[in-house]
Amino acid sequence: MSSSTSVGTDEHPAVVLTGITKRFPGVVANSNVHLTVRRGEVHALCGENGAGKSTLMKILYGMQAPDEGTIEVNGEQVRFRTPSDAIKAGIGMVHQHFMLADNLTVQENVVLGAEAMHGIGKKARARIIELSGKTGLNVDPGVLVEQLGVADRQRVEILKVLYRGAKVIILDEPTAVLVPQEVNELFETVRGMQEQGYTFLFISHKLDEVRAIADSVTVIRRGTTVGSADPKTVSSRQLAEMMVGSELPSPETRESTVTDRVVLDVKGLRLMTPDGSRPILDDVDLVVRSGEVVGIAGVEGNGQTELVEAVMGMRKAGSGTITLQDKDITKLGTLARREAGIGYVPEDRHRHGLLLTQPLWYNRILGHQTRKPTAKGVWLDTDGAKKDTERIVADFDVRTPGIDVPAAALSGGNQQKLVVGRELSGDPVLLIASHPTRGVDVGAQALIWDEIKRARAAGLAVLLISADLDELIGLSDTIKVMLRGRLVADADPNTVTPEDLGSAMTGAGSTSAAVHETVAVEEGEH
Amino acid sequence: ACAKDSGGGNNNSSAGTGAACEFAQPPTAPATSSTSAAAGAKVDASALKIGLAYDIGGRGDASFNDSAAAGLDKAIADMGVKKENTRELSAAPNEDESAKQTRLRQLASEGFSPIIGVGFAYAESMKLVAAEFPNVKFGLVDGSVEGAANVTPLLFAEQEGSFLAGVIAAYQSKKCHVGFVGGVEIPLIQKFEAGYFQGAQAAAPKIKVEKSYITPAGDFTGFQDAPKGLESAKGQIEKGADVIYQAAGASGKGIFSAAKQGNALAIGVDSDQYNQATVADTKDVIVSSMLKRVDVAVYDFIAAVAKNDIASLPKVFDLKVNGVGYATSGGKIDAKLQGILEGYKAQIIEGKITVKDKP
Amino acid sequence: MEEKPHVPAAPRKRKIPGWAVGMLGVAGAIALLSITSMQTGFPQLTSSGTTQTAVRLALPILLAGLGGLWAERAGVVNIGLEGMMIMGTWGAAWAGYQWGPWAALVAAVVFGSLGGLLHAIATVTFGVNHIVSGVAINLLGAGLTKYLSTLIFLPLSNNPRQSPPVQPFDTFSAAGLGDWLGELEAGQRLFISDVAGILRGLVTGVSPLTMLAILLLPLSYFLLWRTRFGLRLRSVGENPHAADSLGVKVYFHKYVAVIVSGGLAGLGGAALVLNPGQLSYLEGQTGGRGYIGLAAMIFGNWRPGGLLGGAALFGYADGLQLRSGGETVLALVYGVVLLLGVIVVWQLIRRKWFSAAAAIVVAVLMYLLYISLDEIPSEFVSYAPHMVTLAVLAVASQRLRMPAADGLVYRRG
Amino acid sequence: MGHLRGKLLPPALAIVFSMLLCGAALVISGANPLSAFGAMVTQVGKGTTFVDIINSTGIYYIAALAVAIGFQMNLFNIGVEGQYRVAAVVAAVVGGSIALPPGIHTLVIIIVAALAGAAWAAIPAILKVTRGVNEVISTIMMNGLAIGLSAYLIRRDVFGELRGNNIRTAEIPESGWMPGISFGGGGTMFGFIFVAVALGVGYWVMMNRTRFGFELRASGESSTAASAGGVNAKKMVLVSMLLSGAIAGLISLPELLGRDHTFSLNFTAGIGFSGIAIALLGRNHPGGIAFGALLWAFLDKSGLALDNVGVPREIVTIMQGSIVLSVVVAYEVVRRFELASEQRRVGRELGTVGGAA
Ligand SMILES: Nc1ncnc2c1ncn2[C@@H]1O[C@H](COP(=O)(O)OP(=O)(O)OP(=O)(O)O)[C@@H](O)[C@H]1O
Ligand SMILES: Nc1ncnc2c1ncn2[C@@H]1O[C@H](COP(=O)(O)OP(=O)(O)OP(=O)(O)O)[C@@H](O)[C@H]1O
Ligand SMILES: [Mg+2]
Ligand SMILES: [Mg+2]
Repeated sequence: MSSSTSVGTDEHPAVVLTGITKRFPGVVANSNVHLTVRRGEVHALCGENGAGKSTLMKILYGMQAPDEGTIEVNGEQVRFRTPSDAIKAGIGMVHQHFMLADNLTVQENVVLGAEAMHGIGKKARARIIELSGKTGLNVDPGVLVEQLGVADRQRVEILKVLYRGAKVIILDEPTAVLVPQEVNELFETVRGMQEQGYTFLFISHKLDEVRAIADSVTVIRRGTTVGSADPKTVSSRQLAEMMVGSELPSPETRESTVTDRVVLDVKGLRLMTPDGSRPILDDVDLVVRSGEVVGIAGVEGNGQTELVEAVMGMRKAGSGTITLQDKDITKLGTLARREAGIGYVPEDRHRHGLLLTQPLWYNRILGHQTRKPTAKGVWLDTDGAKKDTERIVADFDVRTPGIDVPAAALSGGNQQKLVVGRELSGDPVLLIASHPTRGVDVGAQALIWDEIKRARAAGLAVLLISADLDELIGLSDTIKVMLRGRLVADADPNTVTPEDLGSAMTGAGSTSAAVHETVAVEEGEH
Repeated sequence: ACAKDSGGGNNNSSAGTGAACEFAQPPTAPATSSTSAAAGAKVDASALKIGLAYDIGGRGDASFNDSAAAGLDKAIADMGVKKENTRELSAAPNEDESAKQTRLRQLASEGFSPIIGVGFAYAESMKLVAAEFPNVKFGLVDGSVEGAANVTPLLFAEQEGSFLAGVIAAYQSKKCHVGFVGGVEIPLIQKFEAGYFQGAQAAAPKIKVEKSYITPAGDFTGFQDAPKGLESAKGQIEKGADVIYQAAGASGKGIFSAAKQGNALAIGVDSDQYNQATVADTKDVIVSSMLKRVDVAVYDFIAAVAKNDIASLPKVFDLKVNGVGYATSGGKIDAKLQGILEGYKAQIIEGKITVKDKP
Repeated sequence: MEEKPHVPAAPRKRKIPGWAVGMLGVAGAIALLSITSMQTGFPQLTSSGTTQTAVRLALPILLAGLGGLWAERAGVVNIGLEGMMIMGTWGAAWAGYQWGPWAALVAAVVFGSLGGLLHAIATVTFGVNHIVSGVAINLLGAGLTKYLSTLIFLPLSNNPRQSPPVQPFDTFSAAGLGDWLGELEAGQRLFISDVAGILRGLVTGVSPLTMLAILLLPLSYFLLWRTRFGLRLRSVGENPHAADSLGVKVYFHKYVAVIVSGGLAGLGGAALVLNPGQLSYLEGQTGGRGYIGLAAMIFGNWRPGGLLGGAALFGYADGLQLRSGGETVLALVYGVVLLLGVIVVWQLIRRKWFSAAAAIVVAVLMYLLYISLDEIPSEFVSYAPHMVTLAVLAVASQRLRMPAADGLVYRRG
Repeated sequence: MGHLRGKLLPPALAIVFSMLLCGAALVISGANPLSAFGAMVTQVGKGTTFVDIINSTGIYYIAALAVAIGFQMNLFNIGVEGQYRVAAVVAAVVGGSIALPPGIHTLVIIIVAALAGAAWAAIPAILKVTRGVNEVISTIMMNGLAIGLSAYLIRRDVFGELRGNNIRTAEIPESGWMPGISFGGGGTMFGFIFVAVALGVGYWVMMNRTRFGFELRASGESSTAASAGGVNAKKMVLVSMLLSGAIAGLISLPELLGRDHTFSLNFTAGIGFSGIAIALLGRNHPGGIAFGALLWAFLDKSGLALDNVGVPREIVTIMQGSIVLSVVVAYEVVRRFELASEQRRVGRELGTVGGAA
């Protein structure tokens, strides 16, 4: 643990947190946390889901008041009542979940709260365009945020911080939604700014990234700082073990379980934008076999979401057929498809996966409201649902005080485990998993991977969408690259590298032998 | 060139054209007019405990509830009824039957008799409560209860009074074009409409008569929406009508102001509205009012109960007993027109003219 | 629909700016009415009298709707507009009979704001469900004013339900212009006479309150969309967490918005009290106009220009039926047939066969209705505004977009 | 125990608070609040008031259930007011024009009323599902049209007949009535009250024990999660709106079948709006709604006694408004209080030893 070493030196650390404690009903999120961040460094914060990282950062940013403890910025003790106080002290924060108003323009989102700097008109616009370059944001400031993809939204978030002239920048899991190229671009930005004297607090569950970018690492476990590490020397495995406080299971070796029994067969799937101007999905053909994991790689916004939702029946396909185990399900609704044996781990668990204010067992019923063990005919079987929820909580190591707490009370990783557990119940034949481990810590990640592999070995077909290319390569038996609504290339997971995949995804073409183009990619306006 | 509009209506030249009516030959006026109903010896009603159950609005509504209240006040003044022996309750908007029943029952069980329900809305509840209290005397304004011996209906021939209002309108119109604005299209108000149409046409067979209602049956806001009354009347004035008869409760105020703004005339309803404080600013357009003497009916009923002579009450308070009539305040009805009106009145009383009570 | 002021649209990238679309729409609507009025022979459809009526009837609805707009842009659903409007009527009458119409306006705003303040305390500070609080305020507004009237107005007016008379505003007319337009209107020439009639209605007999309301609309637009205060206020309605994370005082802005909302609704109440035909408080005089204002605001997609359209549509249809009765409303049916004809052509161009077919069927049905009836039964004529509103909603494409955090309770942390 | 306290304490606090508020208002206006409240309480034992309260509770209960079904999935059905009006007039017309054996006749009237209410609700439902029309606007508009339709149907040249100065539909023959329970001088309790109770039980079972209730609640909580879980959002809008309308159609039946036997100008309006307040007061829970309906009915009926002691009856409306508001505020205050004490408890128990759940 880094102690207060600044005494006597002429230069104060950028930030010193001392003895921070924060309690929530039923949980102590931070307990006696100490943290020192030197000026000009990139300081990484690691820890399991729910370890208290975000909470600590929210305290530093003035969004939550600590129950105990003090904050020093540049050697001066401060007390932040609101984020404005923190912003005035030169602290900026990019939140784990987007803090953007969809129905406002990029410009409005950026200048909000900082109107005093350049007004809300032309001058502000000029300043935003000037700063946009730094973040790689390439859109007109007058565009509504709802029209942006996640990567651009992330850039807008960073833009907001830059616009306010923050010197200490908190990045809470900024890379969770980015592809490697974008991550690299972000890191270049960070390094460039670091040289200009900016200080960064960086949170990520991707430990390779942490080691690549950080100058020092602090590990938090169950609300307290358990130590620090030197990113130059520590291995990811060691870091992970510090985080969970025990040894990690060793990765099992890959062995193919692919059979030749076709489970999902998509033919000629097309889908147009609501105004009918251009296709979102263009002639997609896809086959997933029993025991096979088919991974779809692609930059966000190239049609992966729509593909999944079309297969789930949440969007009406324009043309084409979808067959599940020789049964044409093109015309069926979502419920009928689920009953036919599709499990679905949605990309946004809050929007599509959970009823946040309802208890865990009630959430168990969602999607299974017509099936055993949660229903008997038109009647719900609440006892069955509760019993089966207990099973999921035990099998999937969902950390919860009980199955009667509302889903909102769980940390994100634990919510995810619950969703995965639910979707693997009832013996599905096909699992559609969209970013199944997004923002989930290493322990939970390993557990979710194990469960998917186990089910695959038992014959489950899996359609996997992930922005985490390591995950995609590690889990998939086949990888397909999606670009502008088309499946443009196949990649061999045994040989392909994330970098190759990344360039195929952006349409730059790949020279690697592991990627075969299946469709000639015309140079578009992308 | 923005100018302040002066008080009188200079901004609405009435659209339609027309000349004064060609009148039918009016009947000749009788020598003497009929006698007042409430004549006779002084009655002592000091022993009575009188309860009044008003309809929505209650005392002070400047309409028929108030008229009923005036009857009670007169009884207090003339017949020695003690103020503390009276109780007045009023209905609330949107209340159900049981509230009306409770109101009547409260009065009955506390020994009030007679009990007067003001408004036909009390008909059903009075039927029930009267049966529970056979010794209590009930009076029901604007309604009747079949087969209940202790309920006295206090009904009016609004159509007869409205007939005369129609005659007045025809004679006051410069363009032989008049209008009627009703508050809510219910049978009671349709009686006004029917009589008015018949009267106007009797006086001037070629007259044009507009009619409109502010709201249909069931939406009683038409009785209290003066702005809409104003617009409705303005529409009629725009079409060319220059005398408007209103039976629209508190919305009438708007109709008077429309008349004032549109250089038209208006005829009031129920009480002598020329003398009513709430519409004092527009009194100069009020040529007359159709009088519906709820006060007389209430007073006579109390007197009859005191004398224990209910049978003497008229079945219907009509022109003959001065239960309905017209007001001459404001001096716009000259002697000639008054003579014509008395002529029609005599014919109605004699039965030579029967006035329809449905349009 | 009536003339719209120059209200720019969202700062969204579009080829045609929003105000131009609005003007086109207005021109289209006038053209449609003009043709209808010629074909059916009812000049009342576009007469200056009808226009004036429409303005008078739309005014309270517009002000209530504007109140709703302020609150909902800050994320607070205001179903309590009716109650705040009632408070406004009482306040206007109470001050108006003593100190004249300007005092009436001030008092109406103050009383309405008190309702708004209560709503803000309940929904913002105590996190009460917005609809619960709104419903409670409607009850409280009605109860409180009745109670106060019994205490204060009864001794003066002898009527517990009505206040003493209130001094009216003087009204103003553009005399020369009005006469010239009057000549044009009387000329009965297609389109020109119609436009003249509508314009003449708009410049004749205008009260200061009407001018104030018409000013408040662009003013609200300016404040909400062109100032930093407005940006903050709207951000609170879109994503309070984001706003909070940038140091915007969420509670403060919600409070301001809801209090202003109440004040505007109160002003709507004053418009009823100061209506030339009323000039007093009368129990029940709001008659559900607060709800209609809310509907007009939703109809207008939570935007001032749209709200004006919604209020004007309602006021126009109401004015038409009140002034001219069933035949003219039937003429409107003819107008709808024409409109559907335009839609059919449009859908055919866009190759939307199904929509075109549906429009044809409806158009034929409406036409049959038009030729088979002489007059719509009076019972339905009164609800012409309701039917017109439903019809427009059913035909118009629904790209309504309410503020994303509208109605959600925000708790810090 | 804490659980129960959290549920019962707030309403109790709210009622006390509202009484204090209204008491203060009464004192200011020079009346004696004690005699006013006393008169209201003693009124319950007088005449038929007790039975009237029960009857009224049943009617409000049905109305609030109709509203609550919409609320459960964030559908704001302001149209209950219009739906029950249309249902009442249609049921009265049909009931008065057919001759059937007792029992069956009544049943037919009930079914007709439910269908009519559902049909009237179907218009905004269909507009919402096919055209995306906001149900708040469309139901407000439909309420107006409902008055127009009922006025048209009771025209003398349509189905109406004149009764003195009143106008009404043909009287339903006795075979169509629903007998009540007579308490002699104490009044007659509507037989339909039992139907209301059954509806409440059915509502509870449906919401908590059936797939449909699950889908309804899921849609209300998160339409996106529900649709990913296989709930057809459009179908749910349609079905819940129709169900809400069908129940709304029953609102006027206690009076129609048990007392009035006809639809006339004396029709009791405004119950739909009260239903909104009561559903919210009862937090959409069948038990809470029953409590709210009882309270509402008590204030309504006992409030009639205020006239006798010379207190303005408007105080009742003020009390209703302030109770609605203070109940919810009280729930919030109690919730915050319990949260704070929970936080202190956790703090004590866990001290500074970390233990994220
Ligand atoms: N507003 C809140 N109310 C109650 N509990 C909260 C709240 N915010 C966080 N918690 C709890 O505090 C704990 C720490 O949460 P925090 O968000 O800081 O974790 P984290 O380290 O950021 O996790 P992750 O890696 O999932 O982002 C969790 O158990 C969480 O459930
Ligand atoms: N008891 C609670 N009551 C209310 N809100 C809570 C509670 N617990 C957690 N939350 C909210 O839910 C969020 C989930 O907690 P946490 O931060 O641990 O996970 P996450 O950040 O959502 O997910 P992930 O780590 O997967 O990105 C918290 O940020 C907090 O806002
Ligand atoms: Mg976090
Ligand atoms: Mg988290």
